[in-house]
Amino acid sequence: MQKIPSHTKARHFGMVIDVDKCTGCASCMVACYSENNVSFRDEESAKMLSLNWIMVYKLTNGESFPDTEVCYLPQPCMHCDGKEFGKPPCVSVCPAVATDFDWPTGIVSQIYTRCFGCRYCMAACPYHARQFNWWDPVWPADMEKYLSPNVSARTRGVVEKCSFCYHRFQLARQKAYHEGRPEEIGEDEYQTACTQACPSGAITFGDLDNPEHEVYKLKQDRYAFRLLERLNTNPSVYYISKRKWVHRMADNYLEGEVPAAFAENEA
Amino acid sequence: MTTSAFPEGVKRCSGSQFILWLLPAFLVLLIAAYAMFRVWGFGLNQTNMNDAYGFALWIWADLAVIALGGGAFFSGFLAYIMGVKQVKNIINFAVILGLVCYSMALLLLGLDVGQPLRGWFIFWHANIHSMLTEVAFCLTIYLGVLIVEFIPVILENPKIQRIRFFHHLSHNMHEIMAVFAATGVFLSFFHQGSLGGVPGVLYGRPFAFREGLFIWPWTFFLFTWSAAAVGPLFTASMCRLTEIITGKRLVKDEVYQLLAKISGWMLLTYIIAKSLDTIYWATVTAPSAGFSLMSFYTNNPLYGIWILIAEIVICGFLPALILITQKGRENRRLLFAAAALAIIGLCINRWVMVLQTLAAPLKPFDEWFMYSPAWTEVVTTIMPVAVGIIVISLAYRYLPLFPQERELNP
Amino acid sequence: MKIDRRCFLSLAGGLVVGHLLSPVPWKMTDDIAIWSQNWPWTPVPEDGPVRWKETVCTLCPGGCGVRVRTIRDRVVKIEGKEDHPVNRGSLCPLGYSSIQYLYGPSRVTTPMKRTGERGSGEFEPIGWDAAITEVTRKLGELRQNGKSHKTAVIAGDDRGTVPYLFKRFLEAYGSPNFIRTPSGRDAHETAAYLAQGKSAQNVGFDLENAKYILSFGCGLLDGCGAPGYQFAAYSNFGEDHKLVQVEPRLSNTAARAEKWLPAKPGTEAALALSMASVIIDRGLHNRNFISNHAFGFEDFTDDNGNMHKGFRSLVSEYTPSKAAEITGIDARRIESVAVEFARSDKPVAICGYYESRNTADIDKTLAVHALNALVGNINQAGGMFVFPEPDYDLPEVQKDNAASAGTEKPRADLAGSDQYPQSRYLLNLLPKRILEARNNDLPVEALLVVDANPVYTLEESEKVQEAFEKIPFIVSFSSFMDETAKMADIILPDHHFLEGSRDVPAPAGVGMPVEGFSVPVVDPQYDTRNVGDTIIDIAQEMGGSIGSSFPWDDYGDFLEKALSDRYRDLTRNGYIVNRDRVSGISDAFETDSGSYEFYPTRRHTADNGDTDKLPAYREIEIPGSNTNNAVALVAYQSPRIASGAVANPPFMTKTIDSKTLKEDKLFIQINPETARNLNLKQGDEAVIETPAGKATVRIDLFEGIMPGLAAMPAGLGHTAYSRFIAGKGVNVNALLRALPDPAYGMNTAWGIRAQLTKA
Amino acid sequence: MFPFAYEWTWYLGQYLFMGAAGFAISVVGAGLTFCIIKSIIDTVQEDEGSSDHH
Repeated sequence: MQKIPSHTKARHFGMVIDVDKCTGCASCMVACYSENNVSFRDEESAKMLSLNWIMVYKLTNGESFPDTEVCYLPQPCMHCDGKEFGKPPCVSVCPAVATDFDWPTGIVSQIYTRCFGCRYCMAACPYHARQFNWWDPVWPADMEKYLSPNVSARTRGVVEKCSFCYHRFQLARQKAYHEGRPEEIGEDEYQTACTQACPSGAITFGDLDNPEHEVYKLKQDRYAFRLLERLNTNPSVYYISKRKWVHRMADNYLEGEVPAAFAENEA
Repeated sequence: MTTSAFPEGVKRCSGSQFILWLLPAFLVLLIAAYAMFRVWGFGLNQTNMNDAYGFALWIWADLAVIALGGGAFFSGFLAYIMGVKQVKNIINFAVILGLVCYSMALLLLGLDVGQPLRGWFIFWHANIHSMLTEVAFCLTIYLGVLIVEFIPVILENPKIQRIRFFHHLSHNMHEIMAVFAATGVFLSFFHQGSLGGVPGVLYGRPFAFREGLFIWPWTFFLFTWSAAAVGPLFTASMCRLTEIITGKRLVKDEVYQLLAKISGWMLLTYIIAKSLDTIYWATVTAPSAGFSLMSFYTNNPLYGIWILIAEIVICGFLPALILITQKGRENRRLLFAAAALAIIGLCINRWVMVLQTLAAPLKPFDEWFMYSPAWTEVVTTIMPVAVGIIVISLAYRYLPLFPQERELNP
Repeated sequence: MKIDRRCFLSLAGGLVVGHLLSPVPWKMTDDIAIWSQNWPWTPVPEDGPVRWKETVCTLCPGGCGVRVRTIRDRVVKIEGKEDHPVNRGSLCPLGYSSIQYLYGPSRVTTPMKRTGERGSGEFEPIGWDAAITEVTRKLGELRQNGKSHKTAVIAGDDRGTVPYLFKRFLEAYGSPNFIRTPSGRDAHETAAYLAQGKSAQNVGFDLENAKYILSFGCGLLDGCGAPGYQFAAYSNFGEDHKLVQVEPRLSNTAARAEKWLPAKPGTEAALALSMASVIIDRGLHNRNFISNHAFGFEDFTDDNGNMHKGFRSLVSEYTPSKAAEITGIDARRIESVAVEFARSDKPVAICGYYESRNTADIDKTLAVHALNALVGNINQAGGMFVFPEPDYDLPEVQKDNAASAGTEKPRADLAGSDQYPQSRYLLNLLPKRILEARNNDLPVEALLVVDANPVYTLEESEKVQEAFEKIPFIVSFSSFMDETAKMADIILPDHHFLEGSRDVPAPAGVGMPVEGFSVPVVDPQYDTRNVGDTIIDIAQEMGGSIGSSFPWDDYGDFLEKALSDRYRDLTRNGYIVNRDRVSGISDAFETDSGSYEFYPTRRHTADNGDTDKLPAYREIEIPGSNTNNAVALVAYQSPRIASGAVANPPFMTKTIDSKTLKEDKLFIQINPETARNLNLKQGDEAVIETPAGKATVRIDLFEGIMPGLAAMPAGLGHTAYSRFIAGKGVNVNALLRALPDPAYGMNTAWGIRAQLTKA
Repeated sequence: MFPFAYEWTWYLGQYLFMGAAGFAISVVGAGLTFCIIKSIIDTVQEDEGSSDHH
């Protein structure tokens, strides 16, 4: 739990996902598998045994035909800031510091070689963003050839999760360094694979604290919200939807409570 | 003349009968060993755990077994620190029970981690903010303390006593047992608590999350308190069970009654505290995250409000009230019925704090996650019972566990 | 000193304690942990210089530009190409997972010859030379016996140089039977021929520039047509863009649409005509277009003095209230959408490019095209285009007598026959013809299959399989061990698209005349050969006039000559947009009237008589009986499930949720109301039985589907490929049955009646 | 656990935690050592005190 070193530029990477725009096509999921060497098996429908760093959930408003509405909610790791900044629910519980909050980027890391598979972090994460390698990964018949050297393949018995494609950040930082502009990384230079893959432009990624970045503006949208915000996990992933029922689907409300974005209208 | 391997002045059954008695336990052990081979060999896919149930039967078993094994620390506390003489008549048994419980808990933990070969990272790369680190440290050290506490009992075997060094060693260790016991109590207090802290700190899990004192959630104290209350009852119950099986009186009723009285008051205070905690959680903590009490107890096939009533009323207040009344204690059946209820209550508590915590849906579009353990999990969870039978049988046969046995069985 | 037991034990104990106190245990523990982090069976991908290469994906007809990340000789990632005009950076899940097909257990790694029973999947490797000799010998035999016309080619596409080579081969060899697999294109091509007189051309919709997209059941965001193009258009939607989806099920497209009109299936024509009536009633149609470029809008008298009803009179019958009755859509909604559509700056109406349903409702398509004509958006930015296919400047085919005689013979699939004179390809009729033929008079005795998987994609798969079993000689050119390849006698595996060159003509439905070019980004991984090379080799080995019709060194040489002046640009940029081929409104029509024919005079009708040629709503009686527990089974497309010739790769199957597929059982979606009537609950197992087949499925209750319907995803239930693909769910095509249009022979069934009972 | 472990940082919690753990181990260790040494002494003294033990 280091504080940020003085010579590094502070960033706070995060995502804004427009739920009203997401078509549920799952390009983000597949792009992520491919980018991050996520393994697969022949049986994948039991989602609680399946490795998905980003999962696209289908939400319905529950109204009957033909007033039904459907939205899709892509959910990566939320890279929570935590109740107390720098202490996401999963980080403080990890007994072996195998997952950590990276102060210079706000990214929650996962060190596969350090993790010994106690799964306490999974119990701590309310989003099911973390997955365990129940099996040894197998890439049949030459498929090992498509693995990227930028992300290490995981072994059986460790927890893995979305890293906001941290290796891309490292590559961008290296490039910037070699080009003589250390710490100057453009918004375009570091984008996650899912953001880049989203064919409908529903995902935006960048530095939440940098006013020049798109996400900085988007997160202030009147209809922006976060998933399970009331648990005080302070996620770095924001969502936008103009639909009230989607807001209701994103957090828990007692009878009579109204999602914040709609509280004014109701009053 | 050869010295008998049995403690002085007691009768023991024949060797063949003894082996026959142990056979079923060994059979269980064998199956469990096979299950362990499967799990360590092929990985945790051999269980029914999944990403929703990263913690499952084994973690529950750990929590329950350690809490019940807590009889060792609380009896030790009573015997060596508070100087309650009567408790010394059962302390050896409590220690050995604790030893079985703790070693089995560690074994199950070793089985439960995905990369057992890296298990020691918890010490090497310790994150001291993690309740699990605290558990691991205290548990391991306390297991050491239990062994140290158990050594003199082993040394009291007549054959070993013949070796002068061991004779002196057992004597000397008895002399300073209070030091070990005090250390054990200190360690045990923390790890019983940190086991409670394990679910209590999960602020992403509103079913388990509790506010608290400094870094400790209320569950930290509740777990310690409940283990202290129910642990001795478990020791007493197991002792009574040994009596029934051996057909001998081993401990005087007054010892049982004393333990029951202390436990009864501990249980009563605990269950009052637990009720207050539940009320605060149900009315303040959980609603602040948008959950009503009933949202944790509806829309699923298992976890109804009955479980809360069972835990607090039927297995909490009821046994507590029985145990604090003299009449209740003096009726042996009632006493042990109450003890059984209290033990069940404790197990329910540990179950819900682990399993229901994970089962309850958080995202409104999630559904309840249900789980049933695989045979590998079940058999390894039964394994501590088999090991307990074997270890206690051996100890009872060869070691002077019960100072009152000779007197009670002339 | 006497070594007794005690001494020995002390020594052993001493050794143990000694070791424990030494660094040995620490070192061991550390080593063990390091070993656990470097298990030899966990791959460590080799690093190396990264090179990005660009090409075009051909796994579906979409033709998206991709950029490929390679490290040394390995392909590690595929992404959408930002500056490709079709997809502008976007890419569908199939494209992203295409690396899983480059490597992996589904590839046919070398030419194969069948050794076991047909369909058993037992093959032995056979060298390229032997394989080609075997094919030429067999084809030569047929030709010698005067049965060259009994050779057929089934191809996934009829545009581009590879289909061209096959067509050319058949022409020189002497067979009329080049058959394209059925798809939504059939209806659009027919409609373009009828209303605009454009034969065999590509109909495209300029979604990129359209502001109001009125889609009659086209799964724009569900993976139909050219998904990359449609997604790219959708991603640029602003506040002033609108998408209206007509569909009985809340598909992904419907869910993202501004308005969802859940019309009863099969009634889309009535809806479109009713909207036309509203537009005409309110005078919102494009008067300029109607007066200058339209024929048959008003009633007219033909040269023979017969009175004919015009489009205006026809649609006046389709009042919104009548359409409401037919379609189940509120009359006011019909009106408001029609008005919005007509008033929009750039409206476009589009219908059914669904690949999986293989249906071609000509009335509906004509009605939808008519809506476009009404607002005058034919060949206008943001409107509907008809593009000529790319042409190749090549020497004439040399035909000997046998070839001339063979090509003159009637087609095996009845397309172009007296019964279906205006149809080009009718693959859906072929299996039945084969099954009904006597063994000595089979319409097809040798079959070449390229870029297609008819055994899987055609309706009534079981029948298709039976028919294929009767064909004496089948050659597959598939890169993958698909269902059809599994039925083949010889497999001559093509490269994966990342390994070979190929031109990729304008994808179906794309609103621009783009031509792409895919180039190899990696060396061939296995002993495969570009299908272009293979067919040239076969032709040359056959010799004679066939050989001399193929005067090229290889496919590369052919490409260079065929694409002539476009070749350089194509190979350099990876694509060209043939803007010069876009005709304006002036030469948009090649009809006799030289106008858009609202009244398609050329339209062939079943009795070939005076039946009204105008588009109309004609109720389609789908196959199956209407019993108590009957539902109408429809197929639906999902962007997460590849339903075309190429199966869902493991990555895509991984994205499927557990309410679509669980424990290899497929879920069908039904409305809770339907479920109540049938006494079914969420997750129940049920048996669905249609006249075509029967399957066990599970029930998923979905409010967003019209009561009475049951929707099943297309693209699952494969029986070939690998264990990662086969055996997952049910192939919906196996449960469907085609219903041929009486005049065109194409399948018009939008679904099938099925009995749904609790298992 | 030890300062030479990767990414080690110093902070108060570490001192408290490791201090407590170390203390407990020390107490148990010291107690055990004391018992063993005292027993050895006892045994030796016993041997010297009575000669009938061989």
